[in-house]
Amino acid sequence: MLQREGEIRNPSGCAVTGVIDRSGKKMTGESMIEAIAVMHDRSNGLGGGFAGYGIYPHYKDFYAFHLFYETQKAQEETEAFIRRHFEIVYSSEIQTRKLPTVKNEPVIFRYFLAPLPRKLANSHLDEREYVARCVIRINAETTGAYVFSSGKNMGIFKGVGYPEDIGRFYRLEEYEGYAWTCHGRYPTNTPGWWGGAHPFGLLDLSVVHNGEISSYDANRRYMEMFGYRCTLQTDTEVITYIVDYLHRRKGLTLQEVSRVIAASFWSTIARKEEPARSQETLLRRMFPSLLVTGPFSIIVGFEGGLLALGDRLKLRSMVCAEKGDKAYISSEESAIRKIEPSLDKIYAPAGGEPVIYELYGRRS
Amino acid sequence: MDLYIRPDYEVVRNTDRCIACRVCERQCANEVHTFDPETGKMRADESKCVNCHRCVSLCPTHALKIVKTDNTYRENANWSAQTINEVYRQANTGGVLLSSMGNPKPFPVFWDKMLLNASQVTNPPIDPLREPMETQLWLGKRTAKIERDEKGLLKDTLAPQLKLSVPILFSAMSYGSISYNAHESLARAAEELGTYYNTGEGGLHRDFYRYGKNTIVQVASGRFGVHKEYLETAAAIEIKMGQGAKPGIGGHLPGAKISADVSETRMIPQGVDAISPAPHHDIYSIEDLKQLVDSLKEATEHKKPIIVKIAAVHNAAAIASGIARSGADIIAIDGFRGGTGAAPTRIRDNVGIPIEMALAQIDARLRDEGIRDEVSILVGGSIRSSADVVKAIALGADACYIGTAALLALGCHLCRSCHTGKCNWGIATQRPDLVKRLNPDLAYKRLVNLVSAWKHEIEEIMGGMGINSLEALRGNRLMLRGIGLTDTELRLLGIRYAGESL
Amino acid sequence: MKRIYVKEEWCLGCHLCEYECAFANSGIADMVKALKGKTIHPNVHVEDCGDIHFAVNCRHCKDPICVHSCISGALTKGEDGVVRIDRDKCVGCLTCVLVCPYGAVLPAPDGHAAMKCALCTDNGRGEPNCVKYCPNGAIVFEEREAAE
Amino acid sequence: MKKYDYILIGNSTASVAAIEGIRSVDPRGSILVVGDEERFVYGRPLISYYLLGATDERRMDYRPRSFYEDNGAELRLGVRAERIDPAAKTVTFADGSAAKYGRLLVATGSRPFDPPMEGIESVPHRFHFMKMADALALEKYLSPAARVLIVGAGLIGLKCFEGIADRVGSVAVVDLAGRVLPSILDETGAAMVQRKLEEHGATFYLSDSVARFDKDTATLRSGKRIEFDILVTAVGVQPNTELVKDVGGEVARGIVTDACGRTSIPDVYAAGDCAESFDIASGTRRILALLPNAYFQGHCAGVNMAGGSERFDNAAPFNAIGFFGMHVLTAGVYEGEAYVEKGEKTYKALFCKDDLLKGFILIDLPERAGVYTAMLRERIPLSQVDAESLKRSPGWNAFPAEMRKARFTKEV
Repeated sequence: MLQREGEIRNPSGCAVTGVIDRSGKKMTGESMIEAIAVMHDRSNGLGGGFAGYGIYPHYKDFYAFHLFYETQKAQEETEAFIRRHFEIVYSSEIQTRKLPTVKNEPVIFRYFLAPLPRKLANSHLDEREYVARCVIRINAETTGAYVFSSGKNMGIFKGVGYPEDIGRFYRLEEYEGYAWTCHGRYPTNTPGWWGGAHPFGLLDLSVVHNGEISSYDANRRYMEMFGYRCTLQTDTEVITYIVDYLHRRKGLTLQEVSRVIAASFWSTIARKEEPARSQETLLRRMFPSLLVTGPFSIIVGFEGGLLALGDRLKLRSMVCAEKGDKAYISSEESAIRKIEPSLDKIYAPAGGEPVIYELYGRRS
Repeated sequence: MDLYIRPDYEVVRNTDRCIACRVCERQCANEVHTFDPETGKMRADESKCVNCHRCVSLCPTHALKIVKTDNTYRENANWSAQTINEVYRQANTGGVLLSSMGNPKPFPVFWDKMLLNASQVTNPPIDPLREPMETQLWLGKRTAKIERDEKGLLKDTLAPQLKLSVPILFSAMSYGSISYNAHESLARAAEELGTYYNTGEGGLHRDFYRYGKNTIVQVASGRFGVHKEYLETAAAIEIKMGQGAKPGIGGHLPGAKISADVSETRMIPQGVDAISPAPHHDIYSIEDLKQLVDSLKEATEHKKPIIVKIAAVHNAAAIASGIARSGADIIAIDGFRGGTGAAPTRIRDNVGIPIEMALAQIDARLRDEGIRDEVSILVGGSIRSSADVVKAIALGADACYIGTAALLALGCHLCRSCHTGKCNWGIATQRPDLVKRLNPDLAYKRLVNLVSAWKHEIEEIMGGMGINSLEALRGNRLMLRGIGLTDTELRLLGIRYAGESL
Repeated sequence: MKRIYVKEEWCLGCHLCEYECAFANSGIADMVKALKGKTIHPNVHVEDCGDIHFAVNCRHCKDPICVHSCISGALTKGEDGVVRIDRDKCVGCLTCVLVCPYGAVLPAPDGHAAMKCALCTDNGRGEPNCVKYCPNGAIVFEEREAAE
Repeated sequence: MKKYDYILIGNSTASVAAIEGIRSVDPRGSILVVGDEERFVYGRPLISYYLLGATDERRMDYRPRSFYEDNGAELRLGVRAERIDPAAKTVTFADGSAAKYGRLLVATGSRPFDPPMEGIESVPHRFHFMKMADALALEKYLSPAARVLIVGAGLIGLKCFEGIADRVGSVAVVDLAGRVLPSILDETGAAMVQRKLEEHGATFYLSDSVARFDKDTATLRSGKRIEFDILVTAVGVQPNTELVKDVGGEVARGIVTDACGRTSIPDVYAAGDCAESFDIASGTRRILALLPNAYFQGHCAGVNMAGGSERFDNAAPFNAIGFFGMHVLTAGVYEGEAYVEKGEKTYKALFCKDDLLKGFILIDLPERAGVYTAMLRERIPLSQVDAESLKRSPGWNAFPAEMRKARFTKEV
């Protein structure tokens, strides 16, 4: 019998793409749907998803949780848990469009939440850590419930199907954000499960990933020392946790995070100028277990920007492009050309070289 | 000739091939071979033979072989010939049976019951001849605060670490138990390979201070040869609490092996047996260990990592947890198949647990407690090949100690007679005429060759897995699958059975 | 030129080199056939002195006194620096044996000539057999600088 | 008149050595070699081996046939040098021609010397035994029935005996001395050699001499009469020193030279059996009429003639001589304390004085004899080595490790 995400490890091949308007101007999800549709053949209909940033301006101070429920009981248990830890500012089922190509959808809910101040104070945790732990706990412990988006002023929309169908299903042409990422999935050994689709998110971090990492269990077992639980057993999940851990909890810059995940070879580091040489050496000495090997190209969405990163051997394709204030990242150039035929600049970043596009004025 | 015990071996000489060159006679320290001038032929007294193969190896016409005798007692599945002979031997002498090298009994070898993964289709294998393949690593604590200087650059807040270019170190073998030339070979090989050798508890000969940056010095219960300069010269200091071949037992170097040089190096009298006690008499508890760790750190200005070596015993995981919290930087675990220069046979063959189980449990335990970064894990005790190294690292080790394999590279034939001090290969002896049989110019290259070969194999295996750095292999247990293992064994090893998918 | 040198600290006195030399120069492909039941007459010999042993071969001197002393022109130093003996010309007077300071030129067993090491250039081995088979690297074949 | 940078008078060992010496310094200078024998250069001591059948005319060549051409030397055979003119630096040859030289080597060798013997002119078949021509002449008369009388039991006479022993009917050897090889053997050694020769048919008349010859009969002083068909006289040799002596050069028993081979005449050198050497064993200046010595002298002279620098200052007598498989190796002088090992068929006598090995006799103990020779030639003090071990057995194991290191770890 086939098992689903979380029961066994599930690597997959995929298409990723992303766009950001660095001036902060909003765009609907439409262009992303068009772009990912071009790379139809990189998916197999077993998963697609999107992340939009700046899409909830009216609730921007609240954590927007998106949940899948498979059973009524799961929803009841989860909502009880949520109520014990958060003030629910607003909740509703997410509006979707019925499509013949998208089947077996679970119940999909959205909540805008604020941590209960007293509970938060008693936890002696930083607010974001408090929220992250709640998310991990629901996902690890509540059968049939899954939090698939938990950031502020951003949202993840995903499911089983081709990504362009998922986009229509979630009516993303109706959302407006300054940045979008999306993902088409080609999982290799499961039928695909809604929770297992990409992007994977924690707080405002979202990750779309194309590849199959060989370091998975080394990364996972290391991350689980710090309270993360890799319930999905997917690459995207562990990469998200690594970025969260290093960036949010350890305070590394995204540049530094990239030097851990896709560290330069020792031989390359030895040829670098100071201080890069000693800084990168130090990062590798501190976090050797967070080196990610095997093919991957990822787009990390975060509040205010996108990070593109490929493995250090560049075993997966990835191109970046710019046109005016807009910047594009994609597995294939064709997806970018589809939505912006005339570009100012297009290039393929070297393996292991991070590309960070941010809103003007923001420094990660 | 013993009335009760017949020789275990027969020296078989093909007289058609023997040219009576007498090399066997000249090369046998046990005086097995003699030339009979009357007949012009060679003779052998096999009661003295330890089956070290020196004569076999050097015979230019391949006229010699040593075979197991087919002289048998009446068949008995319970009382093997060896068991019977051991009873005779003890009845003869009233003494404890002594043995050398590692446990030879047919216990399961779990390395051989684990299979490795390789990439196919979804994830490309990496060709180590075309792409960089990293076997470099650092040993020590990895817990560090993220602190930045005024320019925003990260400060190096790490405790001292050891840099290795391969995940293989030469394990502790003392000068005294092995020869000067063996030590020189290990030291030179460690230097060339960018790794470390370990003095064992025999101190460090003055001549080898120049290899200090590749030397791990041991502080053992006998405190032989320990002084300030010794500690300062080393790259790291290892506190030896136990040894896989003889957990719970101290050491005993016979006076015959204590030459003038050994005596000076160990700071003990010449010709008198050197006894290291079973416990450190200043360590009767984990908090005492912490004090010694702290003392050694203070003595060396916190510049050197401290290793604590223990034998793999039943409670190893909990002990390791205690060590990880003692301030030690590295834990070395020695499995029950590990070698020794001399151990009571019953201890060697019956005490301790396999390194595979100890490693799996210790790694898991330290992760469960969130303190895996407090220490690196070194494992030893019969690491026989690059595949063993890869499996150990995938189980969770940082690097491996090799002892027996290193000695084999030097020419050891595992006759397990080190305790007699008459090693015909010049390794486990202090007799000058035998010591000179090990030419370090050749021997160190053999060690370099061995480790280089293993390094290449590790690179190949890692490349096949799609991994291009050892860091991504460490603890990557999904790369392992068990075969012929029970559910309990799989659970303890933390791996799935062969055929179970990802 | 490359010459044979012995490292006396590593010479074990096993005398294997003598047998390997005798074998190499026997012209017989099988060592047993070449040496069994025979007294060997190697060009190298191991000197023993307690625990000290060292093999002595022809040094192929730059200014070879054996060549200069040869009454028949049988001994020559080739352009490759190898001192060789032409058995055909040698009358076995042993003047070379008398003058070689190393004792490295020896009477041939037949008594009609002298014999000496030619670095295995004359027996098809290609490299000195004593060097190849020394079990402890005590005999080496290499370039070294000249003595004072 | 043609001018040569180097003219070498004589065409034997010393001359060949001189060419090799000259060419080691000066690859181009012109060389003329003149020799009075009409024969390509050969090792003179080989003539007995020739008669013995151990070599032949082809194999006797001392150097390859291309030697002179390869070394750019002009060779004129069958030419005798009559006189030299040191002022004009010319040599005049027997055919009346002359040549100018830059540097001249006199390597004229020696000739047999027979003391006056009564009636010797009545002997029809008498021979010397120094040159190939002598051997070839003698060979013509060898026959299984021939009776040979050899006068002189020195090296020449006895080697002649070995050469002809199996080709003639009988051989008688007469010598004034009381033992064979008196110049190189003590009594013990001489007796062993004598016995060996007697086993091969020699009849010795020692401490005796020929009083009178009468055609095929020699009457000895003792009154004994020896009938013979062939007479070989090997009593003595005389160095050919006239070329130098005639123009006032310093000549004692032989031509006097310094350690560089220079005679007292500017630009004239001498080497070989015509010239003296300083014998370090006896401490005296003497002619060492030995082939190796001729080579060393010739080579040294050649190097110095060509402007190089070489000294030959450790001459000593040493002989390797064999009779019917018995090898007699000797060197130096037999003075001082003797160390003797006498075996049934072997004999070792070492003579030590002033902490030095002064001489030795080795009969049928040839192995590593050169170690003793080195001790002697290099004047290595016995106190620096394990003398007892060395006496028992020649070997470098008797030397201290540092001496071995100096000799064995570098190119020599």
